[in-house]
Amino acid sequence: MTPALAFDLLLIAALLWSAARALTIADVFHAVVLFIVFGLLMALAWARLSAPDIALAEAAIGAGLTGALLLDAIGHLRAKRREPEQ
Amino acid sequence: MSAALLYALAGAALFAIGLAGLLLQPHLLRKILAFNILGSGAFLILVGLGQRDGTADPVPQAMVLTGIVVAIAATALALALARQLLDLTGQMRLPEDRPDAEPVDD
Amino acid sequence: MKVWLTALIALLCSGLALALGAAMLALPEFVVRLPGQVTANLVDSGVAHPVTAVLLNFRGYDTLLEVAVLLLALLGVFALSHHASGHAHPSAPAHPVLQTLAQLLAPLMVLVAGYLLWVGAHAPGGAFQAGAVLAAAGVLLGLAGLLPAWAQPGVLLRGGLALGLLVFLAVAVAGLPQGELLHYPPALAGALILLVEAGLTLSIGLTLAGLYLASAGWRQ
Amino acid sequence: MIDPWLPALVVLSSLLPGLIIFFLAESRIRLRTTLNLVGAFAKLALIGVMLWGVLNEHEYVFRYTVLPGLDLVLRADALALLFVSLSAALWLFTTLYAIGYLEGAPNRSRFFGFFSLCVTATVGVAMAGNLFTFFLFYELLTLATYPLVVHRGTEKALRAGHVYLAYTLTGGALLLIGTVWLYGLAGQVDFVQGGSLAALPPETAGQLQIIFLILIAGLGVKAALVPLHGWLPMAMVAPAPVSALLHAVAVVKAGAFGIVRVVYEVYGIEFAQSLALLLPLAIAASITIIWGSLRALFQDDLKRRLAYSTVSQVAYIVLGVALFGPLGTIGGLVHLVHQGIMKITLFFCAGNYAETLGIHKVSEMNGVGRRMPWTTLAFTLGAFGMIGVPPLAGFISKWYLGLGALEAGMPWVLAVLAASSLLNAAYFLPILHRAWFRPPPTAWPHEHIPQRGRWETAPLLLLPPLATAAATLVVGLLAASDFSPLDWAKLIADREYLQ
Amino acid sequence: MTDFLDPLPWLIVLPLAWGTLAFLLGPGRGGRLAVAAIALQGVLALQLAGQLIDSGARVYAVGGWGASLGIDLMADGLAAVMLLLTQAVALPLAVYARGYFAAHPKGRALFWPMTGFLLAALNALFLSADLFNIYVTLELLGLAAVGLVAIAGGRQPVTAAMRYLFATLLGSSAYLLGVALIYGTYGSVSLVVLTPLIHSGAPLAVTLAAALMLLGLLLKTALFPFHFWLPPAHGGAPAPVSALLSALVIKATFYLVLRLWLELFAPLTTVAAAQLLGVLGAAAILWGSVLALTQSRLKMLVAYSTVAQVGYLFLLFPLATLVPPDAADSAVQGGVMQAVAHGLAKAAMFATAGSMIVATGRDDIGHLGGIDTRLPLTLFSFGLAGVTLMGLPPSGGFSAKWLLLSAALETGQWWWVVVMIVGGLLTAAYVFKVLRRAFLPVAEGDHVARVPRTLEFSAFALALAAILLGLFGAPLLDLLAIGRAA
Repeated sequence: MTPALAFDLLLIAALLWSAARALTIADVFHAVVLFIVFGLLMALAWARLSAPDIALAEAAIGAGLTGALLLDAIGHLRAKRREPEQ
Repeated sequence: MSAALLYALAGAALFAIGLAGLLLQPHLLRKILAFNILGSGAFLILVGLGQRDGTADPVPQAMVLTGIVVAIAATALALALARQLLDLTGQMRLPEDRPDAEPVDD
Repeated sequence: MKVWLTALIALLCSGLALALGAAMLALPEFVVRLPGQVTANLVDSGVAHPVTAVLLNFRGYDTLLEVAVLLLALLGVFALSHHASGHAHPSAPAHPVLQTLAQLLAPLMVLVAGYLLWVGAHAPGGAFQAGAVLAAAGVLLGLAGLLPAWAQPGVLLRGGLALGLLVFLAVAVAGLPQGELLHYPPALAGALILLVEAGLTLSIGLTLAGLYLASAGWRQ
Repeated sequence: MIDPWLPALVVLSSLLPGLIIFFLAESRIRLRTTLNLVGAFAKLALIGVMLWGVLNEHEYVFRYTVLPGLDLVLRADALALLFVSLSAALWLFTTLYAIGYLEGAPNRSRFFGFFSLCVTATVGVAMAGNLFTFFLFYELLTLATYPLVVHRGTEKALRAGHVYLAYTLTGGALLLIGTVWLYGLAGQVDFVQGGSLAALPPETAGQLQIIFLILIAGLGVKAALVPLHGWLPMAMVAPAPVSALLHAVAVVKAGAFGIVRVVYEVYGIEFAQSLALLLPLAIAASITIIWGSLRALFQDDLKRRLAYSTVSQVAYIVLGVALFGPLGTIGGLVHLVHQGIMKITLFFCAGNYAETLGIHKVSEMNGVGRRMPWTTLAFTLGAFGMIGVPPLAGFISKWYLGLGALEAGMPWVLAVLAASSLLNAAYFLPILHRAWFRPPPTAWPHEHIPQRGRWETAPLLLLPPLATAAATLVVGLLAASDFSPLDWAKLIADREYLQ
Repeated sequence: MTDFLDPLPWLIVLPLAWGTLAFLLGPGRGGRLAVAAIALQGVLALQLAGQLIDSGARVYAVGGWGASLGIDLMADGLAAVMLLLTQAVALPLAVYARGYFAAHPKGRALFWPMTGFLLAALNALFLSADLFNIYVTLELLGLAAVGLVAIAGGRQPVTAAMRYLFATLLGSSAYLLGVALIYGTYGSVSLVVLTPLIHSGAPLAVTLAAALMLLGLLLKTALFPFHFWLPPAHGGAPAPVSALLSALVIKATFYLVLRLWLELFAPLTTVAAAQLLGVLGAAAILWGSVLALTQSRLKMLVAYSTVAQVGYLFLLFPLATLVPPDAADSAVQGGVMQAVAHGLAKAAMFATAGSMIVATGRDDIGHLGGIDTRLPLTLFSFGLAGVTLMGLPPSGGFSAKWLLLSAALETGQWWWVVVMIVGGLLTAAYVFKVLRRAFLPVAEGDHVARVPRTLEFSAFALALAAILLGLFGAPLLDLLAIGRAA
């Protein structure tokens, strides 16, 4: 098979893996990290689909901003957990 | 078959994974992740099928750009709700009890 | 959740995936083909980059509504952070390193945003990417506690948030006398689109930053 | 030309006052009374005009298309006017009575508001020109009477209201099904003399029989045909004027009148006969007559006894309808009026006993004739009328029903009539005997209104029953004269059997 | 038609504009602006309806490009009816909301901008003839609705909003996947282009797309068994919001189901599928009514009544699919009439419920005593709305029931007749459950305050409209017929 095809298959495998893990892994923080990875992989996929605009947007928004939001939410969750229950 | 179709198939798989996660995961953050994965799957299918004959198609690409912005908007709102719920109930999952059985506030 | 229910859902989802796959592999030839039409009309669209042309001209109406979606989400986040009990981050004085970093990076990012906006007319890029970069700058400043005064809640900030949508609406309506909603005269198309994109970049940047900062518990 | 608007105006003449009254402050008694009376007299005047017209072969029709193939039709024909004039006249009396009865009671605006709506619905039912219009006002009647039944707001009243709704709404649903089905089969069937279904292809006969059954069941609920009568005795918790209205004019009559319309002007008497629908109807009516009278025998509560008497008396109308032949028709139709006048008298009197002396039970009525001679006189007239003593109103009805039975070749009906008359006597005469010939108790159960000079009770409570009692006598004595209910019923019968 | 004052584009632009301006004005401001603007929208909707009556259905190419490259808007009778309904419901509710939030400031901060966007989304959705553009309007609508549910904060509403958000997002994702499949098959998302292309022999992808899109929309319409999210969301929101959601938002997705079923996917519809929709509708009617009967909170009762009334809408599918045309017509007329009547009546009902809650200070059916003497007009309005829901004449609800019943008998599907009759009786049961309580005297310890006049009269206007619809329904049906023949 051509290297391009091999790369595509690899990328797709990585996509599916990261997606599945993000939803199943025990710790939420790891889940979010995996999701950010997934976002970056998506950006790659878009590049492969000759859609550079989407790749940019996905990297900036999909992975970047969403990731930031999620991480921040986790921080909030942790802070909450640490508080004594009122 | 073209690479685009390959990615469309991957999109189908992602959609299914996301759907399962959205329905099965009780934790709100995971539901939100699942929703994003679900959306990415749909986007891949839109562009992938649109370009299955190998020619780049700006129309679905533009649609997906729109979709991504809509998705981030929805995600932000969902997260805000989840935080609010965390503040009010102390946990990040939907209470399964009958909501109308809950005490009325105000 | 009950095991059998879990199993059932899993089964249904995989079934859906398979059905989708089967359907995709059995597709006939396209009936309509748009890429050709896009390139054919690119001349009149006012921009050279097909995606931008679709996004702001051919299907600009989608984008108009989408900007409203974005603003709406921000409204929702505001509404919630209105009643948020005080569980937000204690906004501690930011770390000096972060502050200097922000001071260095923010202007640079603004430049990058401007470039992306400009290049969007003929190459990948445009209002959304630019807005995202701008938002990153805003978030950085916010975290560093360096947000300028006008970015504090008030009519100025609201104006900035609403600007993009208002400009877009104005341009859309301006087309009515000559033709339909969002009709750009080919001669002016380029300028109008740039105008709209400039407004959008600012508002999208502010909105995205706002989404982060507001939901991150910054009082609005 | 104003003609088409007359029927609509008759409806509005009580609808508008009602709607205005809803929003009047409790204290605006004078304005409220004026509105009520103006409405009542206006209605009577309009009816007078139309009576004259109809007598001269003139018809007043108001038609408005609600949906394609669905017209709202108000028609003032002879039959309609028979019922309309009865309602309008008795409404006037009942309003006066109610004003006296509810003096100082709470929520009077609400009461009189729904009271007017109730009459609006009744005249609407009377002048409905097709099944849809009839159904419309039939349901409005249910909605307008519910608040009157539960007016007292006690648990008992609410329960009664519940039962009342359960029965009447179900009846309405049946009526709706029958109507839709019939419209699907025959298009919109207006009420026309002689009916209009005979033209349908013979293979629809089966369906028509089922539809007839459904319609009669739906109407029988309000007409309180056994076994659909359960709500009527319970509704006795309502204030006396309401009971009077429900029994004499509005609800039960709406049901009976609907049966008249269905038999004569939807199916047509001949066609109904040919479908073999009349005999079952006659049997149902006869059973109701006997059963109602039997139950009445064993009621000590005065109003309940009257209620069961209503059950049996209204069935006379249905019986008359079911007797094939003009004489039976005349008997049924004239009883529609006569029963109304007699029954409302009895309920007024019952109300007077309760309001004046706190008497609710038959066993408490010893010697009441000496304390309240006028009321008791009215009651006596009403009772004799019910029994069918000549020359009172009831006698006329039964006479024609009997003749009708012979004409229709159903002699066994005579037995039914005789038996029910005996039973009537058996449950009325003891009351009269107590009232006139037993010595009064040392103290009345609860004397609300003391003797004031020659007034044994409040004037507004006394005059209406006296008037209606007089009427029972007059319509009986002058039955042969023009414009008497009998004369009018004859007119209708002639027109029904014309073709 | 390209003059500056063409009502069609302005119906979308105007609410977007005033929504944004209301946001610009600041928290809680913009109520007066909203009322004025919505009144103007009403005029525009009437003007558009007039155009349709004069010159038939319209297609409007945004930006002048036209399908498939550009986006088309389309205005036919059905769209016009829904547009009229939307403005007709929104105007009294805006008046109501000003009074309500004056008495109940909780959550007023961003009500007006969100409502502006909500109405824009509705108008845009009704006018859109482009599958992807419809997706965008759906998201705008969904997020606006969720935001409005959460607007007042509090444990129950926020929980409800969260549930609602996931439901609506899942629904629109399924719809989007369907759109992707359609585009992937034909290369276009324009209804105008696609409708002639789809025929009974369409590839699997199209069937799958149809199923996904319809399922997604059913989820958003809260058809049984997808109703789980609706009662808490509609029952927990502030009264004006509940009214908007129950009256309009679920109608929007129903409208799409109807359009797709009758037009785009008509060649793919089967009797079995139609009967299935009917069965779900019947289940909704019975289940929703029974649960409404068991509620102790007034707004939850009204919300469950919505679950039930949505069921009636779906009875039209078995009555309109693969049957003689005249029966199909009266079924569709009945369904649309039901949508309109329920929109008006349910808005009135939620509004009156809100007034009663403001007056008694609690959301409890057990403590409505005295309402009849203190708020007679409100109770009267509630009763009128109830009459429509019960389907008693004369009312829009009755006209709808009549049309559906005749269609059912004409096509010999008597079992739907039974369902409708039983549903009507159950409706009467829960409506009177409220009324009989209101007729009781004030219970000791309770006190019933008066409420602002605007609350009473705006609700009354809605209820009255629902009744008058029964007397003046014919013109509505004529309007509906425009563009339906094709």
